[in-house]
Amino acid sequence: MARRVNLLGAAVFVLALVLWELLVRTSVLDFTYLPAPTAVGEGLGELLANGELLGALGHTLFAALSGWALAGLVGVAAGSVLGLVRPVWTYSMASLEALRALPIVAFVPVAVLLFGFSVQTEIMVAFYAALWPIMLNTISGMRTEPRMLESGAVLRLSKAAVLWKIRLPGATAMIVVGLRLGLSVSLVLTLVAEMVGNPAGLGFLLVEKGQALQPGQMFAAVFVIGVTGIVLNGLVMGAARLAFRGQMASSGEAA
Amino acid sequence: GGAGGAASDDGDPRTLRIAHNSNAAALPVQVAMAEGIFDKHDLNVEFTKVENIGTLPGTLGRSFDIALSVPTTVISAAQQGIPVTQVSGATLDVEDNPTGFVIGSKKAGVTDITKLAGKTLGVLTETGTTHVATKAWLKQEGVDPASVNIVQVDGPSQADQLAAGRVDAVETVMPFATGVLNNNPDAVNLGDPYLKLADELAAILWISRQDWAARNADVIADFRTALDEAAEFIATNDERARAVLKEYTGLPDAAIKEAVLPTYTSEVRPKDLEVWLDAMREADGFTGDVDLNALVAAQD
Amino acid sequence: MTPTISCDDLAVTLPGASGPVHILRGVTLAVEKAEFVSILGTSGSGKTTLLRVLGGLLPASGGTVRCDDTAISGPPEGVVTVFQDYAHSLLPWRTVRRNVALGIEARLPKSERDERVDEALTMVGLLDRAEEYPWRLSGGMQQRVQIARALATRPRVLLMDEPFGALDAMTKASLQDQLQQVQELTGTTIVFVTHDVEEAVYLSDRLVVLNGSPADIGLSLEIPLPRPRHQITTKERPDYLELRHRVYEALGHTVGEPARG
Amino acid sequence: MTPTISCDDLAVTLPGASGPVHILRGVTLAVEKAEFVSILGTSGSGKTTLLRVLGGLLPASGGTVRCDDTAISGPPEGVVTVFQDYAHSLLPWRTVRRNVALGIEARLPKSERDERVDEALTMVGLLDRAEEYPWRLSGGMQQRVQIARALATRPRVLLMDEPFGALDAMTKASLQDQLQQVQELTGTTIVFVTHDVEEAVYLSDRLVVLNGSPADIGLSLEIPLPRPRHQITTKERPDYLELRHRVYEALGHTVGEPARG
Amino acid sequence: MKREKERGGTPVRGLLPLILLLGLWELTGDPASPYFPPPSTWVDGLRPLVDGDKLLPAIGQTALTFLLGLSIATVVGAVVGTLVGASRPIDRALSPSLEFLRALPAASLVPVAALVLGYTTQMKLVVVVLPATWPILLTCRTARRTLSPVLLDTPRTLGLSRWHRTTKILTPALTPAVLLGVRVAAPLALIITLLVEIVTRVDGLGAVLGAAQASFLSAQVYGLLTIAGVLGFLVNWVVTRAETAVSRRMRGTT
Ligand SMILES: Nc1ncnc2c1ncn2[C@@H]1O[C@H](COP(=O)(O)OP(=O)(O)OP(=O)(O)O)[C@@H](O)[C@H]1O
Ligand SMILES: Nc1ncnc2c1ncn2[C@@H]1O[C@H](COP(=O)(O)OP(=O)(O)OP(=O)(O)O)[C@@H](O)[C@H]1O
Ligand SMILES: [Mg+2]
Ligand SMILES: [Mg+2]
Repeated sequence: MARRVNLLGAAVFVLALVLWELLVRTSVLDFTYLPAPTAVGEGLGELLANGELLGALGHTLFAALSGWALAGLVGVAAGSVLGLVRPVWTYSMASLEALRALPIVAFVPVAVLLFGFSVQTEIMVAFYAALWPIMLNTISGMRTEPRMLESGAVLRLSKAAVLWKIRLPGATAMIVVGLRLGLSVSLVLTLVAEMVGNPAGLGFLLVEKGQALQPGQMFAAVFVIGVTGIVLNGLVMGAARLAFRGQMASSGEAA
Repeated sequence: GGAGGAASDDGDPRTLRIAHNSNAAALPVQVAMAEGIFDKHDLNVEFTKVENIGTLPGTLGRSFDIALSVPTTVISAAQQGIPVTQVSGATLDVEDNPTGFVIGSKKAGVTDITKLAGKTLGVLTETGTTHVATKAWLKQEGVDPASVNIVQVDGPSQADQLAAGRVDAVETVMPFATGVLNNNPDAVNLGDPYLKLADELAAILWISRQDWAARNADVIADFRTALDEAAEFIATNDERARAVLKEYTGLPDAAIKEAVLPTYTSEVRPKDLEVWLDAMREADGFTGDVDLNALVAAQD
Repeated sequence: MTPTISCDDLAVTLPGASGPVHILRGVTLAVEKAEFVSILGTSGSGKTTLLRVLGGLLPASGGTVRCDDTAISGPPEGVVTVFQDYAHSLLPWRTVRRNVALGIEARLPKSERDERVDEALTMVGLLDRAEEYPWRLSGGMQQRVQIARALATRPRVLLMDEPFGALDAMTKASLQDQLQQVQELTGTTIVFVTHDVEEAVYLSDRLVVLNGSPADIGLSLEIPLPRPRHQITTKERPDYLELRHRVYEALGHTVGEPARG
Repeated sequence: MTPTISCDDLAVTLPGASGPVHILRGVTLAVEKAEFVSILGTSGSGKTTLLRVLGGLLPASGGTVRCDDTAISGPPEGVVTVFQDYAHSLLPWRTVRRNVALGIEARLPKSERDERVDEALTMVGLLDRAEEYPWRLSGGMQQRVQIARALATRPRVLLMDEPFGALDAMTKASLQDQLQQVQELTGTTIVFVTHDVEEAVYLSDRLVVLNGSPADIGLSLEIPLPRPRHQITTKERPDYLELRHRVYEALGHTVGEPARG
Repeated sequence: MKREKERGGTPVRGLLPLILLLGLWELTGDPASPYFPPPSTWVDGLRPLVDGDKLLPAIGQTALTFLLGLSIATVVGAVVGTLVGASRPIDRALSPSLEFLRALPAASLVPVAALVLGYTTQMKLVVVVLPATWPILLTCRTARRTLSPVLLDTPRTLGLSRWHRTTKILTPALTPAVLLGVRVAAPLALIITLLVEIVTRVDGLGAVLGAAQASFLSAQVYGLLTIAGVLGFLVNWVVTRAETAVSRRMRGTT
C-alpha cells in the first residue's frame, strides 16, 4: 500500500508545467531568462549528456545528507535532554535561541575561512541549518500525555525504558516533521553554501550555468533540485513508515 | 581564530592553485594551461572555478595561491588588514576596446548618464569596480550618485529586467552586455565608466598573499611571462582561443562568436591603483589610508 | 499480618479554579495481603485521587502512605494501577499485543513473555485482536486491554479504577470471576473502585465508602461471604442481600436499590 | 407517524489491521418521535458505530440513514450525540460553563444562554464547578458536563453513548429521572446505548440488542411499562421483572442476572 | 510521581553560556584580526552606519519584511496545513508540488520574482513567504491529523457552523502547533530576508551587510549579525511567551 504512486499529485505537478509551457508559448511570459519547460528539458538533456549533472547532484546530496544526518543525531539527542532535564533547558535554551536566530547565510564566508573551500563547509552549514527544526520539534514532542507516563511508572519501566518506549515513540510524529523540515532546509542551505562558498555541486552548477548564459541548463539544475526535494522527502516518509509503523499509523500517516 | 596569520604552504612553490570566474579576463591562464605554456615554464597549475570572486582574498594561502580580483576589492581587503598584493595585470581598458558598459533604456528616458538621477540602476555588485567608476562618472557629470536608486541584478537576468522595465538602466560587463544591447531596441549604450577615470585603466588583476609573493618572486615572474606568451597566442590563434573560452565559460556558441576579447596585459600598474583609490575616496566615501606600494610587490 | 498497602491520616489538596481544594482529609486505610477491598462513593468524591495516592502516582499533602512498611515515593515494585481513563493510558503506536507486553518485555525472555501476553489476552477475550491498534477498538475493548496489561505483570497489588465500567453485564461477570480466580491462585492484593454495588459486595472482603467534602471513609464493611463465590448462588444468599442493602443505605440510596422481589 | 431517525439495511465496514472489517450488516431500525430506544450488546458489538452513523458522524458503507425522511450526510439539525469518550469531547481550554455553552452561544443572546447553561448544570449537579476547567474534574463529572452540554441545546433527538457509565448508582438514578422528565416535557427522541439492563428496561419504550459479527439486531423488545415510571414502584412490578429476565436471556446471560430473592 | 512541570517563557538565565563564550572571545581575540575581531570592536564597526543615519532605516526595512513575511507565512501555513491535514485527496494532490517549491533555493527565485514584481518589498515578501510557510504548514498538518476524532465530532453534533468550528475548535486546538511552526520558521524568514537583501541590495540590513562583507569590514559584519540575531531573538521571545500562555490554558491536553 505504501508503494502506491501518487498519481493525483503527479498530475497536478504536470498540469503546472503544461500551464507554464503554454504561458511561454503564447508569449504571455516572454523572457530569455525564464525558459519554457521544454527548453529546460533540453537543458537537462545537455547536462546529462556532458555528465556534469550526476557529479554535481552526488556532491550536493552527500553534503546535504551528511549535515542532515549529523543534525538528526545531535538534534534528537539535544532535544531530548533539553525537553526532559529542566536545569539544562533553563541554563542554555536562551543561548540556543539566540544562536538559532543568527542568519546562517552571512556565516558562509566565515565558514569558508574556517574550513576552506571544502565540502566540510557545506556540511557545517547544512548541519547548522537543519539542527534547529529537529531540536525544537523533539523538545516539543517530549511533552508526552501524562497518563502514558503514569502507565510507564506503574509498570515500573526504567527511566531509559520510559524514554525509549514511551517518550520517543510518542514524539516520533513530531520528530519526523522536524526531520522533514531539516532535510529541505539543509538542502536549500547546502545550495546557498555552494552558490556563495564552495564552488561545487548543484548550487555552483546553477550559478555557473547562469553566468554562462544557459538559462535552459540553469533551470534544469533548479528543476533537479526541486525533484530531489520531492524524492528525498518521499524517502524519509517511506523510511519512517517502515521503521515506525505504529507511530505513523496512529498519527494518520499510514499510506 | 586568525586566518590573518601565517599562510599555509602546500610545499611545492611551483604548483600554483589558481581561482577565477568565467570572465574572459582569465583567458590567458586557461590558454597557458591548455597550450602547455605553464608546463614550459615548469609551472604546474591547479585550477578552481569560483564565480563569486569577492570571497577570494580571504582564501589566499589556504585554498589558493593566485586569484583573479579587482582593484576595489584589493584596496578594501588591504585596508582591513588582509595582506594581499597584485602579482600581475589581467586586462586593460582602452578607448577602442572597452569592457565596462552603462546601458540605459529609451523607454525609461535614460539616454545619457545625467538622466539617471531618480532612476533605478541595476548593477552587478554594488561595491565593484564598475559601480565605483559609474559613481565617479556621475559626479563628474554633476549628478549626485545618491539620487540613483541602486539594485543588484545578476548579469544573466539583466537583459530581461531592463526589457521588462524593472530597472531603468544597467551597469554591466561582457558577455552580458551583448545580450542587453542586442535583444532590446530600447537599449542605449551610455559608455564605459572605466574610461571616464583615465584614458587607459586596468580593472581586473591577479593577486596573491604578500608573504607568498615575497617568497616566490621567480615563480611570479614565470607566471607573468607565461601570461604574456598566452596573450600572444590568443592574438594569433583566435579560433583556438575561442574554443578554450567556450570550454571554461560554457557560453553558447553565438556568444562565443560575438565576444570581443579584452586587451590583455600582465603589467602591474601602480598608478592605476592610485586612480582607483582616488575614485573610491571621491565617489564612495572611502576613508582608509592604504599603502599602495605593498599592493604592487611584484612590480618589476 | 502487616498490611500490604496502607495510608494513615491521609490528606490531599489539589489546585482548583478558586484556590486549593481539599479533596481528601484524614483517610486511614490498611489493606492486607491478598485482601480484596472495594471503594465506593459518589462521583467526584475522591476515589480516583485515593487510588492514585496509594499507587504512588500522586504525593500526599498530609499523612503517610506505606507499602510493606516503607513510605511510598513513586509506584512501588509490584503495585500496578488500572486507570479509569483507559483511552489515554494505552500507547497508540503499539499493537494490542505490544501494549500488553509493555510491562514485562524487559524482564522476561520472549517465549515466556508471549505466553503471558496470550494468557492475559485470552482472559479478557481479545486474543483475536492482538495485532490491532488500540484506537481501532471499542471503549470496552480498550479497557480490557489495559486490564490485560496489568494482569500480564502478575502484580502483588492491583489498584483498579472502575475497570469494568464500560463492559456489558456478561463480559463483566466473566471478568469478575476471572479476577477472583487470579486472586485465589496468586494471592494478589486488590483495591477496586467501582460504582456497581452488586459487584463490590460480590467481589470484596471489605468495602469502604468515601463521602464528605473533603472526603473521608464513611463506612467500612466486612463482607464475610464464603469463598469461592458464584454469580448465582452467592447472589441468592440472604446475607448477600442483607449486605447489599446496608451498602445502598450507607450510600444514602433510598430510591435506586433494585427491587427485592 | 413517520420515524424521526431511521436506518434501513445499514452496513458499516471499517479498516482493520488485516483488511477491512465488517462491523454492521443489515441493521434496520426506525425510532419514532419522542420514543426512547435503548441499544444493548456485548463490548465491541458495534453500538458506538451504529450511534455514530445515526448521528451523521460516520457515513454508512451500505443502506440508507434518514432523519425525518431526508437522507443524512452529516449531523442533522437538532440531533446531538453524547460521546462515550467524554475525556476527549470536552474542550480543555474552556471552563465547564463555556463548554456547556458551546452549542448555544452562537444562537442565543447572552442572558438566555446563561440561563440555559445554569439550568443544565443544575440538572447534572455541577453548578458549583462551573468556573473549573474540565481536566480538573473527576471522570464522572466530565461525563456529566457533556450531558449538560447536550441538554443545553434542547435537542430534538438525543443520541447517548453510555452516558451514565461512570456514575455512581445514586447520581445515575437521579439523572435517569431527570432525563425522563426532560423527555416528557419536550418530546425528545432518545437513542440510548447502555450496558445496564435495569437502566435500559426502566427507561425505554423499546430495547434492541445488537449481536453477531458483523452485528445486526438480534432482539427488539417493546417495554410497555406505564409512564411516569418510578425507581421503586416500577422496578417492583412483575412485568418489569419479567422483561428484565427476557433481556438477560437474550443477552445469553445465564450467570449474571441478579437474584430474584 | 507527577513532575511534568510547566514550561515558562525561555528564562534569560539561559543566555549565560553565550555570554561566557563572547567573554572568552573578547579576552583571547586579537582586535586587529581581519576575520574574527572581538566583540568590543563590533560597536565601533557600526559607528559609520549610525553616523550616516543608515542603520535605523535598514533595521526598519528588514524588520518590516521579516515580520510581514512571517505573518503571511503563518496565515498561509496554518490554513493550508489544516486543509491538507484534514483531506487526504488535497494532501496527495498538492504535496509533490509543494515539496518541489520547498526545495528551491531562494537565491534562484529572486530573479524570477523580480521580473514579475520588480525590486520591491512585495518581491522580497514572496521570496520570504515561500520557505517560511513550510514549518508552519507541516506542524499544523501533523497536529490536525492527530486531533482526537471525538474532538472534531463534538462541534459537528452540536451543529456549529463551519466558521465556528474553525474559530472555536480548530483554532485553539491547533494554536500550539502553529506557534511551534512559527518558532521554527522565524529564523528561516529572517535568513531569507537577509539573503534577498544581500543578493539584490534592496534596502535593509542585508544590503548593508552585503556591502560590509564585500568591503571586508568584519567588525561591522559581526555588529550587523548581532542586530539581526537580536531581532530574531525578540520575535522568538514573543512567540515563546505566547506558547506559554496557550499551554497554560491547555494544560489538560498533551
Ligand atoms: N488534576 C486535578 N486537579 C484539581 N482537582 C482535581 C484533579 N483531579 C480531580 N480533582 C478534583 O478532585 C475531586 C475528586 O476527584 P476524583 O477523580 O478523585 O473523583 P472520583 O471519586 O474518582 O469520581 P468519579 O467517580 O467521577 O471518577 C473532584 O472534585 C475533582 O474535581
Ligand atoms: N476507528 C475504527 N477503525 C476500525 N475499527 C473500529 C474503529 N472503531 C471501532 N472499530 C471496531 O468496530 C467494532 C465495534 O466497535 P464499537 O465501538 O462500535 O463497539 P461498541 O459496541 O460501542 O463497544 P463498547 O461497548 O466496548 O463501547 C469493534 O470491533 C472495533 O474494533
Ligand atoms: Mg474516578
Ligand atoms: Mg462503545
